[in-house]
Amino acid sequence: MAIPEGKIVALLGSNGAGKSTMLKAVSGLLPSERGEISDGSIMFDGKDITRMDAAERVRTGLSLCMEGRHVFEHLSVHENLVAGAYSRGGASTEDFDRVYTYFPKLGDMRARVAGYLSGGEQQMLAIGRALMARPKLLMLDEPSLGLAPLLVQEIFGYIRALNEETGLTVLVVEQNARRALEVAHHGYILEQGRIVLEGTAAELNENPDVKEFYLGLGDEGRKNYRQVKHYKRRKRWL
Amino acid sequence: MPEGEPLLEVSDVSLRFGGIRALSDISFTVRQGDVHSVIGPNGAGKSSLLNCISGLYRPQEGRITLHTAGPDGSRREHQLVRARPHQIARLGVARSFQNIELFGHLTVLENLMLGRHIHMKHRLLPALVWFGPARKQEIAHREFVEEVVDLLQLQAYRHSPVGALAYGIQKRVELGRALCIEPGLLLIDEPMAGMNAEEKEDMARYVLDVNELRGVTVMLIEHDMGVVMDISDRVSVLDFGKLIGDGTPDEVRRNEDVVAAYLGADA
Amino acid sequence: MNQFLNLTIYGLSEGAILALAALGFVLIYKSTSVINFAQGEFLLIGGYTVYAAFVVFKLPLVLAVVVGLVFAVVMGLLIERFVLRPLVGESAISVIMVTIGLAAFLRAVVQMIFGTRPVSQPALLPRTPVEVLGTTIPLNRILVIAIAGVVLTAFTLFFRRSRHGIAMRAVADDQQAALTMGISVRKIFAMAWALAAVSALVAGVLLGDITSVSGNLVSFGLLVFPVVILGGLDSVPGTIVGGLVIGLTAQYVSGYWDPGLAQIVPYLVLIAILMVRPYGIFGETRIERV
Amino acid sequence: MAAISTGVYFRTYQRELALRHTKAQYVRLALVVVAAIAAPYLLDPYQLSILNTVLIAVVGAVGLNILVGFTGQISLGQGGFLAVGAFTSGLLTMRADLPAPLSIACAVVVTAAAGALFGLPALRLKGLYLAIATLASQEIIVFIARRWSFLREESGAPLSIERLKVGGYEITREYFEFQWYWILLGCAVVAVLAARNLFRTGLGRSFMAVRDQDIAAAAIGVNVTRTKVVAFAVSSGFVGLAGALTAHYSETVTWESFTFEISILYLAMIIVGGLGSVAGAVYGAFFITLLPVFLNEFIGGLGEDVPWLVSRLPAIENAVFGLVIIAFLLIEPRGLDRIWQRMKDYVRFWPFRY
Amino acid sequence: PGGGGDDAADEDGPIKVGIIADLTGATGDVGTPYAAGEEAYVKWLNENGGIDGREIDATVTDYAYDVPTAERVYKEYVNDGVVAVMGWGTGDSEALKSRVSADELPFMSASYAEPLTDPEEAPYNFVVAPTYSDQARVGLNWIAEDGKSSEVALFHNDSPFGLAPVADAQEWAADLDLNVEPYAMPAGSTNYTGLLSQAKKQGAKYIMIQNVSSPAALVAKDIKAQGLDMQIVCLNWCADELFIDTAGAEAAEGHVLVQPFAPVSAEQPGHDEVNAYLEENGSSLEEEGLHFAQGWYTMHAMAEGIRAAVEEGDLSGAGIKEALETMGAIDTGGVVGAGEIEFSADSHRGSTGTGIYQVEGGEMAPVELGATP
Ligand SMILES: Nc1ncnc2c1ncn2[C@@H]1O[C@H](COP(=O)(O)OP(=O)(O)OP(=O)(O)O)[C@@H](O)[C@H]1O
Ligand SMILES: Nc1ncnc2c1ncn2[C@@H]1O[C@H](COP(=O)(O)OP(=O)(O)OP(=O)(O)O)[C@@H](O)[C@H]1O
Ligand SMILES: CC(C)C[C@H](N)C(=O)O
Ligand SMILES: [Mg+2]
Ligand SMILES: [Mg+2]
Repeated sequence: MAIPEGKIVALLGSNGAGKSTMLKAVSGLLPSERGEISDGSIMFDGKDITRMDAAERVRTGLSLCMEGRHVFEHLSVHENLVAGAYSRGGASTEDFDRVYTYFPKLGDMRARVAGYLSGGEQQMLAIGRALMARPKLLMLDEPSLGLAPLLVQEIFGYIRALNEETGLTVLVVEQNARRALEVAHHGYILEQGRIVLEGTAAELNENPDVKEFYLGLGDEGRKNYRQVKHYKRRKRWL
Repeated sequence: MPEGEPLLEVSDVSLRFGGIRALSDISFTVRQGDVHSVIGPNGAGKSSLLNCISGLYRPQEGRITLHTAGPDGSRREHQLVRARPHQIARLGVARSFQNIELFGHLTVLENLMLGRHIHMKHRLLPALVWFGPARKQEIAHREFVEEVVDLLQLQAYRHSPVGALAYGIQKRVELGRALCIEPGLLLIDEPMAGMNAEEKEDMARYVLDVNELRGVTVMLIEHDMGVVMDISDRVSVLDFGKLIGDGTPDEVRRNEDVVAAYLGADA
Repeated sequence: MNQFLNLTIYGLSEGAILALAALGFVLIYKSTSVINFAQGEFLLIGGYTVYAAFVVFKLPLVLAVVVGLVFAVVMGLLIERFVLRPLVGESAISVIMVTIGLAAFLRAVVQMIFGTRPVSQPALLPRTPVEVLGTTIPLNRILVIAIAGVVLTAFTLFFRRSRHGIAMRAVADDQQAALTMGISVRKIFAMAWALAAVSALVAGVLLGDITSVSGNLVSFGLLVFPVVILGGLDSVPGTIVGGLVIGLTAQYVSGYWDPGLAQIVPYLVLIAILMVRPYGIFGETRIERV
Repeated sequence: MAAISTGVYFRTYQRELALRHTKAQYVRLALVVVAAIAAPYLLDPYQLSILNTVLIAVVGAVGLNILVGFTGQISLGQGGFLAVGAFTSGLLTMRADLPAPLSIACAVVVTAAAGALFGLPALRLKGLYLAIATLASQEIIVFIARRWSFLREESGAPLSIERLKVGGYEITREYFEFQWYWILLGCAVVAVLAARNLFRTGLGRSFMAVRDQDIAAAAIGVNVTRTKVVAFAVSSGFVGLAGALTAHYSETVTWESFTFEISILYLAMIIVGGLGSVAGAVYGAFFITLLPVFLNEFIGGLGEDVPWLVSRLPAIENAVFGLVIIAFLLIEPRGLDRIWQRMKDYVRFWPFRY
Repeated sequence: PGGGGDDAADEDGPIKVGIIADLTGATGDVGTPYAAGEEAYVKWLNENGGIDGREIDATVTDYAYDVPTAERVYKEYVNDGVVAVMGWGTGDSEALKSRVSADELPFMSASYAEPLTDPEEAPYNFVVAPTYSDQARVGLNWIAEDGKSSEVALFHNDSPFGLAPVADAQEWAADLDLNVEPYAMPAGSTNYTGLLSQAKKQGAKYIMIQNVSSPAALVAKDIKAQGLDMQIVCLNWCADELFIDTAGAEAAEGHVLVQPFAPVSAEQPGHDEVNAYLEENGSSLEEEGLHFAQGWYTMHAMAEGIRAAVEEGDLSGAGIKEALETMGAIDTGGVVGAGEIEFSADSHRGSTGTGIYQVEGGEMAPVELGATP
């Protein structure tokens, strides 16, 4: 799989497909879970980073915003952001301001301890923190998890804007396929650890399987959840 | 209790954390047999509200009243505000959590059996001896648990430690554990977060089945408006700890405050 | 009054050393969530390295202390690299056990090399009796308070002022997330262990000087527990307050009441405080949100 | 044997809830039983005496594991509770003339009560804060035992206890270890079975629920307060039994046998054996009790002719003890129980590894 | 299976003796030279023809001052068929007391607690030196004579060892019109200012110490540092060169040491043998200290008992006991007590004489030798 510079790439797949594992492999987190890459290599910016350790990868410009928030619970919102800029040796006020303008809510809560924020607030913080590293490639693992619809819209707006304004490359893993494919240029679909489908966002949007399983669209448009009477019609590309 | 009767009454509940007002003067009623959704922007106080109902937070003001039917069919009232969480669970209020709080080292079966905790007797001596009452009880409750396993299609995972299961499966186990309580009122906090459309359909189906077949009243927090609007009988909307809307899905969808604060233009 | 002053200065000097010993413990806990049961042994090793450099190898005192510091850093790094790092991500209690094994090992190594007799080391700090407000006190007790004070302040400032302080706390909260911030968990761990060994070395040398360089230095290790719990496991200022409280109460109880009781009084104080403040005086409340 | 590798099926819940399912499990059980019966006939009295201490440790370790491994409440107060059991049983036998079995039973109850009492801080304290509070209870109990002259003979010597009599059956000097072996084996087996049973039932599960997630436990109806206190009591009951057995077996009780080091050793047993596993506690009790004995045997015999080495052997032994513990946890942080599971899996799936 | 070992080994094989020693534990500082002395004596004896041509086979096992370990080691010795056991601490000697008599194994430990001298109570325990109580009595006599004050503070180790002489000392003091107040010295203390200030309040000019050297030295340092007018009277285990070394000659100056075993500086004839042996092995008694000689002569006493038993033709525990009780005085060349050790069937108090020394210029200068209460 390849992520072209300056583009937004979406990675879709059902629960347990291995999406998060994929991102962890790219950002070098597997050793910390006693996992390892058994085969293959990862190239970034023309360099082979397969053997590089996680901290170094961040310094070369890879930043991951992990699934499940992972904010530093005992640090305040502000300190979380400071930690986010650690790899750059410190942050300027400009960086903070940028995050606080994207997420005004965080601005109001600078001094609060992150562990007590609501789920969605933590999610905002996690994304803001990842931005503090000023990455070249930002990887987001389910950024919309637990966010209100309005906010999801906004976040994807920012992603788009960041991408257009600063040329930031983004790899986003999402369950909210509709939103993801709206902003992405390109998409991959992962099932049981394999890439089973890829294409431009537009192609994927038209694929009938994607429509049914990821976009929740039946043949005759969007289905009503109340009407679904059966569990699982097992799929699919395997 | 007959359909449509008030089951849970929340009146004038306020909750503060230091200077932060998480909930202010919330009042609404959940009726028997409904799927009652709570929506609102992040940090609006939805989870805090559930925590108040299940006794994990203690609101500074207000009352939360639960109605149950006694053995002879008479109505009973219970105040939940001063009750401890386990006492509330014993009244048949079960819940799942936003961030999945399963017993990570235990297997799926053990997690579900723990859902049966309030229906079991826990005496030390028989437990140490095992043969006799303890074993009989285990087997009896195991039968109930197997029904839940079937309903939620967890057969394949019975003996897997839940900590290692995929996120979606864990969500299902958590729902299962709550069902094992045989609740009258089921509180679920974002059960579909992190799922794709297909999995959401399944989850919606489970919730509806529980509600329709078993007559369990459900209180649901969810950010996917498609799901909420489709399956709810009633929707309450919170923003900044205040109730800004309460009604049927259609009424709520038309409420301008709600659209501005939460839904956004295209929902 | 005389007696009170006397007890107070002894209590303070001991409290100051306790605070130093506890500081190392807290640094390790703060960043790696490891409970280091070998903290007393770190003191022991600190005391004996400087003894070896100063008395056995006859280096000038300043040089001996430098050698000791280098040795402490190296030991801290080695322990982190070969004992703790392989256990990153394992349950805290397995790691606790490892430090217990480490304690047995370190203590035995010191016995192997230096035997079980106390060794004699000339006074490092002058013991001249000085007259303070009508009571006689050896000068070294006062110097100990000063030295420990300087070292403690230096450490506190380091953690307040530098971003490493935040990085350490971040690592303690969530190692994976810290990695994604480009914080090298290994380096933070290594730093914590090395600094802990250094503060223990200072404590061990001071303690060895006011008592004697002997196996007894480890018994201070156990007292570190009430100190850190009292102050709050993860608080640097907490160690100072905890150290002084324990040092002083033990001294007053043994001076005014029953010296035998002085041994368990730290624990009684501890329980009393925990009942009011379950996370110690300055400890961070563990966040339990659902 | 093909059936084993394809899986195990149960037709009734009852069968599934049994402790053993496969033929291999029954074979292993039979081997253990044979070994246990043969041991006293094969071992000399000294070896048997070590085995006896191991059996007492098994009871204590199983008890501690109930609290630490299964309920997640770290305790550094094991030594104190052993002391409570030992002194209670000793005093009741010697001063109140109760028959030994009765005083042992009382010791179990008294220690359970003491455990519940000293466990009260657990309602407010968590994790290490609790651990250190239990360390405090250890220090306080030992302090009382040391200071209270009632717990000593009039001469000031440690309390001595008469040789065990159970009804008409009396331990004889000649067959001391042999007879004790059967008694202790019985106690250990009962303790192990009782603990395993406990964790097949709802009560035991509620302990584990409190360990894994106490808020969720409360939300499903577990009374967390009560559960913690009960866990402390049950665990201490086992520990009290171990203490009482120590008293009668060594025929003397002194606080010097119940110091902080003992607490640490017991903690080592359950960690090295495997937290939250009854079998693990048993393995750990064997391992930690036997390790110094073997080290003494092997290292003690080394370097007879190198005087420098000889004088340092005891220190070397201690160093090796520390190293072995470290090495162990580096290789398998989850303990012997885990190693054993992995060995079984390896054999079961052989020759298809992975 | 069976309890106890078969006592008499074959007729001319080595005679087994077990030594329970503290080499790495809380009292390892004095336990190490003591055990080395015992072991050295056995070597020396074997080199010099053994007992009636038979060697003594002595095993030393470290028990780190831990009672349960002592019990285990003891059982191992019983199983190996030793004929006698050399012990160490008060706690373990008392814990093993009834077992020892049931197994009929003579037991000599380095604990000189008074109850162990009573054959009714402890028929197989033999105490070679004046008891802790006797040492305290001698010390009190000296204090009474010195007469600077009638208040005495007794600082003692907080264990059975430390407590051993307390009650007897108080009783004895009453007869001398002295008042003894006991104070427990908590293990691992890093100063004894608290105790000293209590002693000061009591008005004590004398601090009697029943503990090992390091804490005693700490007391000396504290006294000096605070310029207190107090005199230490150390009993046996802290009355040694180590006390002077650790405290420093200056701080130790003038304090009194009640020591039943003659220090090297006292140059007793008994020292020659020991010194000769040590010098052959590249060391000296000067280096090893008086506890080495203490171990040596304790072992010597046991060996003499064994020798007598062999001569009587009954090399069993009971035989050795019998021999020790009836053989008369054992000569120690002036090293132990008043020079001789003697037991009888109704007293296992081996000697009563003890030396009193005073620290002068970093040396133990004799004040009185062979003092008895
Ligand atoms: N540390 C680990 N040890 C063992 N198995 C793991 C580990 N991490 C992940 N797995 C397994 O690898 C598979 C892929 O998991 P992954 O988290 O990548 O899924 P995902 O596609 O991100 O799913 P979701 O949408 O639920 O986040 C799952 O079956 C999971 O159980
Ligand atoms: N224990 C607590 N201590 C302090 N503040 C808290 C605590 N619990 C919640 N809050 C605060 O109360 C507010 C409401 O939080 P709550 O979790 O109820 O939001 P929510 O509606 O569930 O949001 P989301 O949709 O993001 O989960 C938030 O601002 C949160 O920071
Ligand atoms: C050195 C001493 C503390 C040991 C001593 N033999 C005792 O009686 O215990
Ligand atoms: Mg994922
Ligand atoms: Mg929420």
